[in-house]
Amino acid sequence: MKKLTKSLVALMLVLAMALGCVSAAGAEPKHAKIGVAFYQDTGYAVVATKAYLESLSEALNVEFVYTVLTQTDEAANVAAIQNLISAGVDGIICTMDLGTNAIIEECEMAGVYLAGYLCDYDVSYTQNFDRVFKSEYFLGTATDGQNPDDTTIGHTMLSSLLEYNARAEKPLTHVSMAIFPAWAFPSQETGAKQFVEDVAKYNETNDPDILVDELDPALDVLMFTQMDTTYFSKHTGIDGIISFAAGTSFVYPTMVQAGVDKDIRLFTTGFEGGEENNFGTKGTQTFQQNMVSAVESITYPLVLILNKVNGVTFPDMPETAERISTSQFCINSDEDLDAFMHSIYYTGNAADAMFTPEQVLNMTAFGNPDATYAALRDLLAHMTIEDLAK
Amino acid sequence: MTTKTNPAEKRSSFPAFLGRHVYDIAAYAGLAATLILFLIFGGSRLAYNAQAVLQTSAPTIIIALGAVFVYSMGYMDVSVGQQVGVYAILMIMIINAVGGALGVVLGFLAVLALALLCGAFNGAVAVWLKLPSIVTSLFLMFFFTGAQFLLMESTGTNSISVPTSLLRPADRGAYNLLLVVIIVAVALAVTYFFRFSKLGKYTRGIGANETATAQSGVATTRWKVIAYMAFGACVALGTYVMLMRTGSAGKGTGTGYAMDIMICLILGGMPLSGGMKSKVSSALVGTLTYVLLTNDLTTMGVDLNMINFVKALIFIVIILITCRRRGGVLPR
Amino acid sequence: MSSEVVIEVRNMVKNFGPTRALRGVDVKFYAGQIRGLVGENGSGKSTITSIISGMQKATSGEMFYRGQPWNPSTMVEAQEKGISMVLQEANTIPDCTVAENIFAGRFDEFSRFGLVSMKKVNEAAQKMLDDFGISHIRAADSINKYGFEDRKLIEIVRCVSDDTRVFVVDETTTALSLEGRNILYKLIHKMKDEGKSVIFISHDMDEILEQCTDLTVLRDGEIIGHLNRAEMDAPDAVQRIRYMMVGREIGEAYYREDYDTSHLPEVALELEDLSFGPIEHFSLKLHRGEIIGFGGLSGCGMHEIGRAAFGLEKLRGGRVLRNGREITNCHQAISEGIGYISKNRDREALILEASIGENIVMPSLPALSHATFISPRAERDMARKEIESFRIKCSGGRQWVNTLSGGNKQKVSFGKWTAKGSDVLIMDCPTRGVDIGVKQSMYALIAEMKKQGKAILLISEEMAELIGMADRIIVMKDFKVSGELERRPDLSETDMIEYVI
Amino acid sequence: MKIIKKTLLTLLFPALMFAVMLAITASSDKCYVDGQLIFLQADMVRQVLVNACMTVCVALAIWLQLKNGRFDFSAGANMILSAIIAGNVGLQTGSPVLALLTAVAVSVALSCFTAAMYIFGRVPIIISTIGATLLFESLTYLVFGGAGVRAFYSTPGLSVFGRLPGIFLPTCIAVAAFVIFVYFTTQGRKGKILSNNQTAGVNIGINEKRNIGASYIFTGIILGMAAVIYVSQNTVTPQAGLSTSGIMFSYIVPVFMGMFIGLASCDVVGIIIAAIGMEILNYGLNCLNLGAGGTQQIIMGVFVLGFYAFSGQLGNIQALLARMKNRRARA
Repeated sequence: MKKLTKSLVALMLVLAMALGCVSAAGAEPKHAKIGVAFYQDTGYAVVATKAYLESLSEALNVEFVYTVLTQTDEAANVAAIQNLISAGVDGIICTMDLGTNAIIEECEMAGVYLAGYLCDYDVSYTQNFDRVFKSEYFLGTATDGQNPDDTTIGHTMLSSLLEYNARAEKPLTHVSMAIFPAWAFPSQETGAKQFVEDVAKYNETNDPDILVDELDPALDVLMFTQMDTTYFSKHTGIDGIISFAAGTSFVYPTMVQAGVDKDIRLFTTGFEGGEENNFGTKGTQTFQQNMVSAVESITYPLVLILNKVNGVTFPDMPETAERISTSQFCINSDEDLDAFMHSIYYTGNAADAMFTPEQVLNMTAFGNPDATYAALRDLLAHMTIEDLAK
Repeated sequence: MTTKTNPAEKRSSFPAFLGRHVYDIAAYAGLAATLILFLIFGGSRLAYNAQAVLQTSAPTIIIALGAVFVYSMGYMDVSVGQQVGVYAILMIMIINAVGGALGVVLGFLAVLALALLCGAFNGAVAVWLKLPSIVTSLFLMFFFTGAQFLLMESTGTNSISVPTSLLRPADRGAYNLLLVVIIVAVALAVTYFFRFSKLGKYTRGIGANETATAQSGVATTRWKVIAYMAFGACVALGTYVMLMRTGSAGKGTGTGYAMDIMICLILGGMPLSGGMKSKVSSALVGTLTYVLLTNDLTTMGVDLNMINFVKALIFIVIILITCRRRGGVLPR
Repeated sequence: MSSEVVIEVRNMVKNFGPTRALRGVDVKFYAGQIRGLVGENGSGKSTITSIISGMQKATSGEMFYRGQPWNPSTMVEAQEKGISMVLQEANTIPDCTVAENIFAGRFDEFSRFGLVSMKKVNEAAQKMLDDFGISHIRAADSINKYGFEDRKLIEIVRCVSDDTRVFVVDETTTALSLEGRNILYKLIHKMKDEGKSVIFISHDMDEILEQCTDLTVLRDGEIIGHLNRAEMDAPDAVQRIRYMMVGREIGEAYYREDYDTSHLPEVALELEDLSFGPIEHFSLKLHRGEIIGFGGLSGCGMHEIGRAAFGLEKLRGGRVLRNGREITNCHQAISEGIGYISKNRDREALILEASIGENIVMPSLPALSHATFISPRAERDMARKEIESFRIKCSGGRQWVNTLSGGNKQKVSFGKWTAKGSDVLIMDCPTRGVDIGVKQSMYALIAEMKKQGKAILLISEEMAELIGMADRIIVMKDFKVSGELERRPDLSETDMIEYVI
Repeated sequence: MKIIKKTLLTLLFPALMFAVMLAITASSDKCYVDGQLIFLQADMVRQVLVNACMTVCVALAIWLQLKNGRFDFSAGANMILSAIIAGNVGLQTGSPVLALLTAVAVSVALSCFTAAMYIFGRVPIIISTIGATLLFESLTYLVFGGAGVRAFYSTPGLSVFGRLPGIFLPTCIAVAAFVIFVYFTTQGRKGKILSNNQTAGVNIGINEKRNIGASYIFTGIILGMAAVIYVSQNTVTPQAGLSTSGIMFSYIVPVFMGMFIGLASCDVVGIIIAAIGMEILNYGLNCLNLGAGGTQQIIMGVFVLGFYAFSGQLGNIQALLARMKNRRARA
């Protein structure tokens, strides 16, 4: 049912764009140069994003310069941004919220626009809202998944777990969790609480009970370092791990090292490649859930910046910049994986992208007079695995 | 280590001059090249780029200038990066605790004191325990890495900050001017002590032949400590200058400074073995070359994955020219 | 000279940059002779031998070895063909076994498929040692167990074998004590009798005259002349040879001439009941205007006394006093006006990779420094003054010390202390490896210092030097004072030798 | 008798380490799960062995150059680059053996490059190896699209050399390579001589260039083994800014301690023992949840300093003993 409605909405959108196409014909966008600052210099997301952007460059008359930010060194980030500005960019898309105060200052000085993607800008949002989000040069950000304030990942995790239990001959009854520290991903702590509550609810009405080891701050909070093997000695008897933290890099290696990857199922976020070999019913069947945000969500900051560059704006453009949740690909079955493996995220081939250059052009205010912020914003809610499956 | 200047080179014929100054020439040539590229590709935002380069290079230059004393003794310090990190964090903590200009002053003084202490440690402990100085600095590296980690854990966030308005003039012009002034001041001070006072002469002597220097009545231990402390002072100042930029610090603040400084000094033609050929200019020349290079490569739009490759090649070319040792056994 | 020519050198030229070390030398070396080579530093004697034995190549000219054209590319090649050389400076490798030292270059002879059998190596090495009659050295031991003497012998074992036809001894003896020398002398005479050719380089004139069958004198890269045994036995031989070497009349004024052993009453330096290392309860009073000489074998402890007086040794007991103040380290010593010229010039006395100027002013920097500022001009002047007064051969204060000849280097290390104006000078082998010309000027300087009322501790392995210069000679043996001799005209080396051994 | 004493001395360190960690963990309730002490579980033995193997390989590679008087900065970069290439080859061919061979081939090639740059560039070893490091690191971004290797370790068929017992093969090869080179080859012996007196060594006719070449070939072999183990245990991502030296430094402590422990026996044993000891320490720290992060770093630092200080003093003590022996001999 849900699926159906979603797909309907999406269909309507596409139609709207198609119409837009016609009306927008002829509007030649200004040339723009945009800097993209990634959170890491390699990996699927980076390759795919580059491929996607490059595919747009002609239609939108925009060229891209890339750099990479660090998660820990403000000075380095500012330097990287300054170099981008030096390269003469009109706008910058960031995937990291570190040293943002200084960065936004640079942007204001140089008259360069800043926007984010795959990043909740939580520190800026909660601590420096006026400085960052109220700056006329900060245009907003598309979060990687849910915003900390409307987290649903706990629910998602349980539903994936239950879906698995439904089809598995040996359902999981005892799981432990792993999260990143709250300062980096506040939503994960919330998600964890959510999950525990949901399980409690579930246990009231269902058998067999699912036992959840409670979060041990010393052990289960991964400081962006691999989980260590004593984890399994301390969470004895678990048959599943709910890792809100990116499991492929930080949990799975340890599982392999400790030789438990055959006996323990992993529900986690992110997708870094290689999981497909042991996903669902394949290989050791370790991975039962992966979650990623579509790289196409970069369309949001891209469009906002291009509007500014072209000196136009949406009629319904909000006063202050927003951070908006994006829906995620929640891959928790062989079919999902199959669908995912045909997406640009996995193939890195622009042809597999959700939007054609024309469609993107039609999301912009200069490419399509009827385009609205609401429509753009709504897009990001329709980048689910179901949308892919179509 | 250093090549024999044979009498031929003493006659001031031009080739001989070249032969004698090949290091400097190569180093300056490198700087010139990057500078030209900078002017070409700096394009529309030249003024902005200039100040970006200034701000990026300022901390490194200051620390590298201090490092000249240490490197001229033939030693190196791998702990700088982590020191910078910890100092930055401490400074911010103190400023936030005390608040206002007073906080800034106290913070800086506290950090300065700590830096001097580490300098003394680096210099003295190595002598007392008869350790190669690299070991003490390895220890400090491990130690400060840990300290930085624990400090940040205690804050429960990955980045703590103070308003930059506390640390520097809000007006860009004034800020940049301040940077220039600081750099010039430090450069002059270091040049003075390195060229025209006992400190520099002794450190170079220690680098060239410690025994002989000691037997010429130099209390080597004491001067080692002093040299390291001078370095420490520069590290503290450099940290402050770095803070002026972002006003914030975290787990990774300062990462890579130790290596950057080594690379910069090498690019500037500083012999890692120390000795009489050490010179202050290598800090300035090297750092500017390095920073300009990075800036050039971005402005030229060199592919992200290629940048490091290009840098590496340039580095190798320069060292092959500047650090080549003719004749004798292979240099260790 | 009927016996066959082993090596012939024709019109050999060797240039280092602009300096011409050899200017077309022609010389023949015959079988069954011990040929002495003498000449001032830089006269080219070592250059010839090092070219013959493959250490370096000639710029031009040709060599013939047993009739065949000869130009070896490495010392090893030369050694395999039967030409070996031992050098002055230690050439053994620490932390390795004796056997490894002996066969270092030749492991491949004991290996199959690149895998070496140390057992074989050790056996072979031990056999060689035994053949030399130095069985007390065990092949499998670490060389660190053996002293300087034994190491030299090991070096000799390394390069001399039955099929050695030419044996070059380049200033090796300066490093050897008497027993060491005797072993070497026995060896070279044995080789001479076996009809081999020995080339013997030394600064010690007496040694040359005693050991050599023939003598060749060089000066400024040219052969000045040859002397046969008869000429060498002539009464005026020494004067004649010196004349040939220096190219001018040295005159009698070589050592000090006066026999006035008086000195000023003030004690300049007092060693009070020193105990350190193997030395027990050593005491000494050195007065202003006094030269006290220390003699003995290199391992007798006299060098240690010098170091202790300069505050370089850790004392178990007793104290070093200067102007009533105790000296505990060398910085204090220097500030109290004590200067020390180390026996180990290149490693301790001088910074080779630094300019002459930088070396000379180093001890005086505190004096030159006013409110941390040291005026470059002041430095330059001080350096120039010393360079001129010592007539150091150089292009100027900015020339690097490692480009100077031994003699000039030593002048620089003297200059350090005269510039500093030290009143007490501890000289450890000040004329080691220094040629006659320079020696003479240094002796004059020392005598002058005495007149100026400076106090001098002269430690030397050359008895003649001590007899020639010191007011009082203290002879040491096995870290104990074995005898004391007052300065007097008829004092001879034989008087001294009995205390030495 | 002597043998027994030596063995005891050698085994002292890990035994001590074990005892200490046992005491500490036993006294901390963090380390008990439903009543039993996790420090004393089969997992511990496995972890210690697996990690020790990795450590031994890297440590030997570093030590092989260090004992020849050269500190090779590029070892880490070499290992990472070899690991990435070998890993991808392994993934494409599906053969761990082929991966191992590739690792060795690549790493030997890289080592030879470093050596060549040093020999023909005549640049001081530290500087030239830093150059090599920068180059190798930059290459990690250019090979295989800068994606590094991810799925290798997680493919059971491929990662045999990262687990027990497979891991023993590369480790033994590495140790064998080291022992053969250092103790049995002519070049190894010559290397010892060069390291103790370079000039004299060359004067008596050792071909320094050939010697360095040989030593680097063997270093390459050992690093190749390290690389294949590394890629069989971790995802390998491209590195930059000399970060590989960090990876290398994390294995360097056993080198220092190995030198010291080795005094009782020989350096290889020393390093192996030291590695095991260190891993026992690490495992203990993990049990206390101090595995990653600040405390562990600081403890590491103290170890480096402590051991060096101690061995420094030890040098003096030995010298003293030697002097006394000599005097007795003279008397």
